[in-house]
Amino acid sequence: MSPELEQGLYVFVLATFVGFEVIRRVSPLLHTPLMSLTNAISAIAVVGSIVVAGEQKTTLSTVLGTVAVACSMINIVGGYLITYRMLRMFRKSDRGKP
Amino acid sequence: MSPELEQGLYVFVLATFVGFEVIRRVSPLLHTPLMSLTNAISAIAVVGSIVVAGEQKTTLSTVLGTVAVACSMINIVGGYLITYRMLRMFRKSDRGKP
Amino acid sequence: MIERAIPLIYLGAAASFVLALKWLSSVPTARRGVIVGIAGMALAVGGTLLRPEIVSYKWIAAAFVAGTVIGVPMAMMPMTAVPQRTALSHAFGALAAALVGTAEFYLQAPRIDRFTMGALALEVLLGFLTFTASLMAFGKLQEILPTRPITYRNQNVVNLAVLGVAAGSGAYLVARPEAAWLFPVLAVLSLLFGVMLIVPIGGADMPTVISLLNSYAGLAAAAMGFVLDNKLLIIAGALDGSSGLILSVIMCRAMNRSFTNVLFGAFGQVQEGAGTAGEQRTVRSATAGEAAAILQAASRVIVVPGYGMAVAQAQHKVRELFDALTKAEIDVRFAIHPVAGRMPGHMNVLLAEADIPYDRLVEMEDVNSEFPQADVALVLGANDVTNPAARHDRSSPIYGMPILDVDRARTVLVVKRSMSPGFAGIENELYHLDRTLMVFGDAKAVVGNIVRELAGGGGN
Amino acid sequence: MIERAIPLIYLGAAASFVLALKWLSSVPTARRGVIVGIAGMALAVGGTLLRPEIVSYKWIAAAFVAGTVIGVPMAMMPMTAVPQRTALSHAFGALAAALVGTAEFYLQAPRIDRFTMGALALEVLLGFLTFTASLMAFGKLQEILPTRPITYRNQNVVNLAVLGVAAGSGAYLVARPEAAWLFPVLAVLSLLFGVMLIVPIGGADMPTVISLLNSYAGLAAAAMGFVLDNKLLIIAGALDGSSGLILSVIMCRAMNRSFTNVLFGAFGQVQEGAGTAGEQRTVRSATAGEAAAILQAASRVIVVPGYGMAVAQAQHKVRELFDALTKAEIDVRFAIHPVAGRMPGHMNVLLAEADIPYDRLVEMEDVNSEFPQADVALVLGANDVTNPAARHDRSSPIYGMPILDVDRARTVLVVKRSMSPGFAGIENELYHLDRTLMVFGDAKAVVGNIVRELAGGGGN
Amino acid sequence: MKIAVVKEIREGERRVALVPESCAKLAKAGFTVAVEGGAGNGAFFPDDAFREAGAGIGSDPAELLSGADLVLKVQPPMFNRIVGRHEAYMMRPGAVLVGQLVPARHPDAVVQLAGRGITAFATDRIPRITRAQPMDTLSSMASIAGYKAVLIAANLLPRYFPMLSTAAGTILPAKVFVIGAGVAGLQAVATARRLGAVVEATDTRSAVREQVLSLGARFVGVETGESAEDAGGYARELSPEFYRKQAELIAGRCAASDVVITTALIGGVKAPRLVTAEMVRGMKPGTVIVDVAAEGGGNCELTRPGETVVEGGVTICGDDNLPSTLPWHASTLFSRNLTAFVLAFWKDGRFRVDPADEIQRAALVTHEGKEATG
Amino acid sequence: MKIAVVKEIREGERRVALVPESCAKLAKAGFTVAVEGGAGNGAFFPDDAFREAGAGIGSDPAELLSGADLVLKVQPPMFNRIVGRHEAYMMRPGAVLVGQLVPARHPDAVVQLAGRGITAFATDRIPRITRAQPMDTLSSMASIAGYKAVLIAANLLPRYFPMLSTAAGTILPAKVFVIGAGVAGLQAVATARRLGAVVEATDTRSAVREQVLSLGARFVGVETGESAEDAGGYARELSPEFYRKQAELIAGRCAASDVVITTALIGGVKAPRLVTAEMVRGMKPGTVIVDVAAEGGGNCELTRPGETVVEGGVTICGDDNLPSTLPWHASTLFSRNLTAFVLAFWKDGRFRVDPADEIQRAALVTHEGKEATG
Ligand SMILES: NC(=O)c1ccc[n+]([C@@H]2O[C@H](COP(=O)([O-])OP(=O)(O)OC[C@H]3O[C@@H](n4cnc5c(N)ncnc54)[C@H](OP(=O)(O)O)[C@@H]3O)[C@@H](O)[C@H]2O)c1
Ligand SMILES: NC(=O)c1ccc[n+]([C@@H]2O[C@H](COP(=O)([O-])OP(=O)(O)OC[C@H]3O[C@@H](n4cnc5c(N)ncnc54)[C@H](OP(=O)(O)O)[C@@H]3O)[C@@H](O)[C@H]2O)c1
Ligand SMILES: NC(=O)c1ccc[n+]([C@@H]2O[C@H](COP(=O)([O-])OP(=O)(O)OC[C@H]3O[C@@H](n4cnc5c(N)ncnc54)[C@H](O)[C@@H]3O)[C@@H](O)[C@H]2O)c1
Ligand SMILES: NC(=O)c1ccc[n+]([C@@H]2O[C@H](COP(=O)([O-])OP(=O)(O)OC[C@H]3O[C@@H](n4cnc5c(N)ncnc54)[C@H](O)[C@@H]3O)[C@@H](O)[C@H]2O)c1
Repeated sequence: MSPELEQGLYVFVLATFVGFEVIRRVSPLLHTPLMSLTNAISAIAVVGSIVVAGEQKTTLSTVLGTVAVACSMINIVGGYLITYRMLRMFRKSDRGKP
Repeated sequence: MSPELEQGLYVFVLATFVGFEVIRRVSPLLHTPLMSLTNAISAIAVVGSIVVAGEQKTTLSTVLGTVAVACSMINIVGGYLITYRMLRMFRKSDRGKP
Repeated sequence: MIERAIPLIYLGAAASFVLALKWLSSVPTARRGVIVGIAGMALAVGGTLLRPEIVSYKWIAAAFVAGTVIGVPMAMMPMTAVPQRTALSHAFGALAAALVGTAEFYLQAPRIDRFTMGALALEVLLGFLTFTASLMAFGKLQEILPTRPITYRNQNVVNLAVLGVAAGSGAYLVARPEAAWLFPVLAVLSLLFGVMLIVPIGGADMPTVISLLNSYAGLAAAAMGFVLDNKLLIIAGALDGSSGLILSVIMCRAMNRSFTNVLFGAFGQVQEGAGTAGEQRTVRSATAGEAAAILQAASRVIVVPGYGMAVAQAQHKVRELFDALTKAEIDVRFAIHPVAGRMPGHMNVLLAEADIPYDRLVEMEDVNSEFPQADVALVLGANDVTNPAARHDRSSPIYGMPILDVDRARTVLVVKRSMSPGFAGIENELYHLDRTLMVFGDAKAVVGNIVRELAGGGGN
Repeated sequence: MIERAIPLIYLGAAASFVLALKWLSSVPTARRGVIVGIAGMALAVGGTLLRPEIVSYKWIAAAFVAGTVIGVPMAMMPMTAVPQRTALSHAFGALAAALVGTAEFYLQAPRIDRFTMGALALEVLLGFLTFTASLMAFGKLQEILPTRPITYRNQNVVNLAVLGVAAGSGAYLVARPEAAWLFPVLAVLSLLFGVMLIVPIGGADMPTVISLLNSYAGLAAAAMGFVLDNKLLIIAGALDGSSGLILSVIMCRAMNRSFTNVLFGAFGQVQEGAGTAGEQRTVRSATAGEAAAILQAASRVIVVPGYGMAVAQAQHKVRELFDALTKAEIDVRFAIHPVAGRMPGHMNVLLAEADIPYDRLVEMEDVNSEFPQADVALVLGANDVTNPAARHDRSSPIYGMPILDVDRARTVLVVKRSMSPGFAGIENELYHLDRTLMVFGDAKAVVGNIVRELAGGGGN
Repeated sequence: MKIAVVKEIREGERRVALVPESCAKLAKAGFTVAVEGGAGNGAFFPDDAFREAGAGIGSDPAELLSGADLVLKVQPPMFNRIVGRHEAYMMRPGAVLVGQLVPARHPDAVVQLAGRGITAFATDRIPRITRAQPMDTLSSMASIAGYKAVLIAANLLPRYFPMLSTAAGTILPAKVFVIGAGVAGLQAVATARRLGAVVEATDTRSAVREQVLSLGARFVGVETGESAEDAGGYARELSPEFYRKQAELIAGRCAASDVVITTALIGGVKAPRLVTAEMVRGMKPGTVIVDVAAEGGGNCELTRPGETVVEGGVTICGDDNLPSTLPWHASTLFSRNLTAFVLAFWKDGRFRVDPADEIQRAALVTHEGKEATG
Repeated sequence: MKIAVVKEIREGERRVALVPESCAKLAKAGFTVAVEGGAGNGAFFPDDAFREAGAGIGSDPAELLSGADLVLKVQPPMFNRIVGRHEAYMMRPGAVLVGQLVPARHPDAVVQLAGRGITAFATDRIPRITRAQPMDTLSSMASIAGYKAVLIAANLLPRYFPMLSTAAGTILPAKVFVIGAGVAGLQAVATARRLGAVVEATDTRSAVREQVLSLGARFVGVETGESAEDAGGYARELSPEFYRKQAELIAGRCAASDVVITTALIGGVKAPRLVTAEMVRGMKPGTVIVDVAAEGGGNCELTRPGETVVEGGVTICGDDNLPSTLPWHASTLFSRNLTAFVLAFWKDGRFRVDPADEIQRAALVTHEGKEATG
């Protein structure tokens, strides 16, 4: 077993646990914003995309990388913005009560 | 930053999170058994102790290692046994109720 | 020099993501969660930009601008379109992962070790299938595509075959990375499988499916992390993978659907999904948890007690519910139908026992004009007295009886044990309305659960 | 060959520990938690034994036997001695970590890199201090040592100085590992600091302190993990460190003590700990959470309602409490004193309104013989009718009135808003008994909180 | 169309068939309403209130009745001693009469009405269907009877109803046993529970069990394979074997109770004998029986309808007109029931007699000189 | 020591001073108890029950009284028409009498008792301290009076008490107004609430506000700087200004209420006039007033103690012996109170008269031929 794999697996297993534990008891009220947030987080592929786009090793990789960065960016911007908007709504409807 | 440290830190931070999350909402009823269990888990030093005792590099290290193994063992055996006994009590008192 | 800090920056980003999820899962800290999530992403992006491998920022900058220009308006879609938007946004995220995988493959192959190749194949498979599946989900939600499940004979065999071939290509590539011609096969089959996965799933299940696809996208990112030996990617991906999974499980439970049914929906639904589904009279059911969430989000609630509340002796629990909602500054009133229960004043006796203040009871004539303004009508074991057939169905034995117009409220929650009829022995069309959610169970138990959810569900 | 599986075995062990903690934190899964914990430890030990570095098993086997021989009888100590036992067991665990650190130092120094040396210094510091601190805690709990806090002027300055010098030695060693003579200094000062840390903390705080020491021991193990580059150690140590910490925070909260007060107890308590504490008439107060925990652990509860319950109109909340406890199969009865309240039958009116079954009410004559068997007497806004002065204080205006002998229950929980007297205007010595805990607040609010804790505290 | 309401002449009757609130409603619908002066006094509705509601006040019942197209009454028509004529004969042939006639108990009145050619509706025969509930006088009156039965019992009982812990010792709650848990019985159960008594109820119909539990009381019953319900939802007669078992049960419960409330009726009319003199002898001195079924002959052998008697320390209240003891609300509800009935068939300025209608068919007692067959 | 209990001779009095349960207790303590035959009949305690409890049954009250060292009574001694002698004169000098004598209302009896050299204790004068509660007949009787007052009101009211939603429309809950919230008033509040009424109460003492709220009812009061309480916890008289403001308040509340229950007393004895004839005229027809203070003269101007009258549609019940209408429990509680009093001072086979004791000093009315000064 390569050390890379070993390290990776540790981190993966632990992070999976954290994910489970953290979400396990979430209020149903927050399902939708949570989905948007995890959506935004899944755009972490941007890290890989930037490297591929920036390395400029081959044209193919640069093009693919650039497209990937753009795609990730849509995801990031959109995901966070919408989450934020949703949460703001919560507030408003709270205040609007009689 | 050495990669060892980096890897270690990742694992450490994640595991800390997991610990927090898992214990955060524990029922007060289980405080004592939990304490015993974490006590037992802290005997994980046995891993290091065994290696030191088994390598037999110097007399000092072997002696220290052996003592350490014995100490850890006390901790392990005692910790798990008592936790188990405690939980059995829960059961009994449950059944004993009118 | 500065790049030595990158691991620390990544560590910070990873911790931020964990905190973001943690905080977002309870109402009072949710906003903080978003902010720390943004910070984490900023750290991740910033850290990456510092990396020495990057030789030119030109394309990156261009891509940033393009992404933002498309992303912002997408986030401004109306709130009702959130599921669609999420699906679309997913498609982009997954595509990014798949493209990076592709680029890496052509950069490294055939000098690629087995471990890396395995992770890479997984990344590409998950990335592409999530891409098309998300697009399909978007289409169904936006009603560009037909929302009803499309099924055909042996669908499951075909689907499994496609997936099998795709996986097989991946496996072969691991063994012999030089067979580069297999890579496009893998990619295309993955794209195809994504489409086929969604075709047989109905529009109503899409939110759950999206959450699941989220999980897949996360796993793709984690796989990418293994390829690039990047812990941040692994953590964020794993977080996403697990939280997406558990979230879809929770959502299924809240919708009273079995998770496997949705997860393997493509294969499981073939039999039942076929044919008339959609034309049939459907009933939507909800759990106590979902009911609690709906009540929590309301400003005006009208409770309609009936004989079932009496049978369940749920009055004290109803009192607790009243207390909990009132404390949350939600306006709660009780509408008592003249013939609810089995004797004149049956409901009054019970509500008085539970000490519901008299001024919270409203007469039928007065309350009927208020239902359209009510966010929720909570029907507790009442049936005949809420049956709209009394208004229009001349053949119904209760035709002409004045009823409580609960069907005019924005959402109707009906608590009863089953679909059985009430005293008059007739079906109630109320239960088939779009705005109606059935919460099945004994009224005392259900209301008790709702109260518990309201108390604990706040998150802390 | 087999040793290639060791990382996987370790991974399994780490996962087992996480699951163990997770499962142990809720009652229904707790046993499973212990079992998986044992399995994890078996994996860890087994995996380690497979390691190729190990050349001889002789000493290891001997140590195993020795440890088991000592460990088993220790685990058979009576349940009341659990805190002591835990403290002692800790001492051993911490000692092991410290000894391994010492061995490693002498094996590697001075060819030891800075990072390793830092981790090693931390390991040794934490290990030794936890060792002596645990021994001290054991002594205090077992009452071998005086349990009351021992304080002196400038204690905090002295303690900080010792810690400072120890840390300084460690730091110097990191910079110049060849200064091996500093190592014993570090060890001795750590041992010393452990003693000094506990001296000023009172016996009552020991359980919290033990939990905190647990956390330190965990951190020592994690530090060892950094030294040996062993992820399993890091994970288990970090788990232990964080869960021990949060557990002590929770325990503090349940005891209504500030955490910092205990954590920095050594320094903070100097001022107040001194002097007459103990001779004064003290009052112990508890939070609703603690009250809930006490009730949850009980089998028989007798509730004594009084005028305060009526003033607070808490009867419906009391009903909820009754329901919750009954559901947990706890036997709940109500003892109504003949003159409780302000009119004959005042309590009956309210309990009937809340529909408490008549057969749960017990008369004074019958209930008084049952208090000694009751785990908890829960006094809700009653005062005069529970005042033991009526039994023995001839000068008291209520002398001779028959009272409810709540003071004979194992634990007495008194819910009222303040220390003010009741109708008769006299002090109640009940509130100063050792077995009495005051839960201050409006009866309705307090009972409501207890109910909430009972519902949410179950863990899931 | 003219409506007439006269003062009720049955002794002790304090109700009035229409209250001002309903007069106003009917007047608005297009009726002309005339009320006999003082008709509302017993129920605390003064003549002025009727005037304000748009009703005319007449002084001569004969004149009022003869001039009316529609007569509303509480009690069946009877011989008016003051005027010296039978009410049925004061009405004009072809007129419509609506009231709680209970034809099975008043066959004479039915004969008179048929003979006089009057179209008479008995509200007590309105079917117990959901749609007809607003017209259902039996339900509204039975509810009052059940409520009052408990109040009367509580007043006659030499003990407290609720449990009370006092300085002078604990007072145990009264035990109340309700026989027959129809509308009256259920209301009695509810009222006794409100007052803090321990309540048990029994009935022959199986659906009642759940209804009794739904009020938080205990149900005691005889296990039976027989269906105790007829098509109309009323109780029907059962086998002797059943009655024997039931008698045992009732004797036992009665002996243990402080208050017994009996409300059992068969077919809505006839009161079965359920509590025998023997059983009464087995009861504790001080026990109170309120026989709500007194008007139907009484469920207790010792009941004397209309009287309260004490037999061996047991007080037996046989009040045969309990609703009349709550005259204000009884009149109000009765009046609303009649108004609902009248307005339901009031079309194009006319009250339509329509024997094809489910409700009218059931309620029709006499029509065009003949007794209706139902 | 011999205890005698005779049949109460006040008209309508159904209580008995000792019940069998207490006889047994006293007999066990060493007393010899004799009871007049039939004394318990009104409260449903047959002679046999007394016999079983170890009491002797006598037939001649004169004989019983003259032979007793300790006489227990409910009502103050009065002239026995059948025997033709005053009860006080049938007792032997030096004997002890314990009962609810209410000396302020029965000065004649006090004179007779003093003249006859009898040591008399009035249980109504026992201080309201915690320790004395088991002997406190005022509390136990007032509690019954409050409970019964509401039941009587509910029975007289032509309306329902609770709110009910029925097919014939909604019935609004009755509004009950309680004046004076001592023991009787609070029990009335509780009972009316149980029956589902909307309840308001007023009182002059400030502590009462919280007590009324503690029963879930509403308190209405006059804001006042004056202390309304005397040293004994009883209400004292207040300034004319206060009474003017209070009258306004009461008039308003009465006009809006369906039931008014008055229980106000000053010094535990005198009933202030709080509801005037004028106010009664302002009330709705059908309203019911139950004047629990009737025995003290009544809080309502139109109250006729001992009678129920109707004035302008308002029914005013002036029953002056409400506890007697619940004879079984009233006797039981009364008897337990007396027994507690007797046993508290029963030492070494003797009932000790000890004017130094706080309770005895307060309760002592006559001793050694003199009126006690308290
Ligand atoms: N008020 C009167 O005086 C009177 C007298 C006689 C008859 N009625 C008639 O009774 C009816 C009253 O209408 P309603 O709406 O109150 O009652 P309903 O129409 O009889 O419906 C009651 C519903 O409650 C549900 N239920 C029963 N037990 C339950 C439990 N433990 N938990 C949750 N749900 C439970 C039943 O459904 P599930 O079985 O699926 O749970 C049933 O559909 C009218 O038709 C009326 O005409 C009234
Ligand atoms: N039963 C009768 O007929 C009658 C009649 C008159 C007098 N009494 C007398 O009343 C007394 C009755 O004894 P008891 O034990 O019932 O009452 P108590 O001795 O008067 O004590 C009541 C206690 O309740 C607390 N309290 C008040 N409001 C509260 C709230 N909202 N939440 C929580 N606690 C509250 C008060 O303490 P805090 O202020 O600290 O909260 C007070 O100490 C006896 O002395 C009896 O003699 C009885
Ligand atoms: N649909 C509606 O809207 C509506 C309204 C009111 C009543 N109802 C129904 O009408 C029916 C009759 O009700 P009611 O109150 O007029 O009944 P009722 O007055 O005719 O009889 C009273 C009760 O006595 C019981 N009884 C008869 N013989 C008995 C015996 N030997 N022992 C014990 N109990 C005996 C009956 O079962 C009944 O419950 C019921 O089914 C009731 O639910 C329906
Ligand atoms: N310590 C004990 O054990 C105990 C037991 C019972 C009663 N008590 C106390 O004894 C006292 C007297 O109680 P009671 O029931 O015998 O009172 P009571 O019968 O003498 O008077 C009834 C009520 O009428 C009120 N009142 C007088 N004048 C009024 C006016 N003008 N307007 C309105 N209300 C007026 C009084 O304040 C009192 O509350 C109270 O303080 C009570 O709490 C104490």
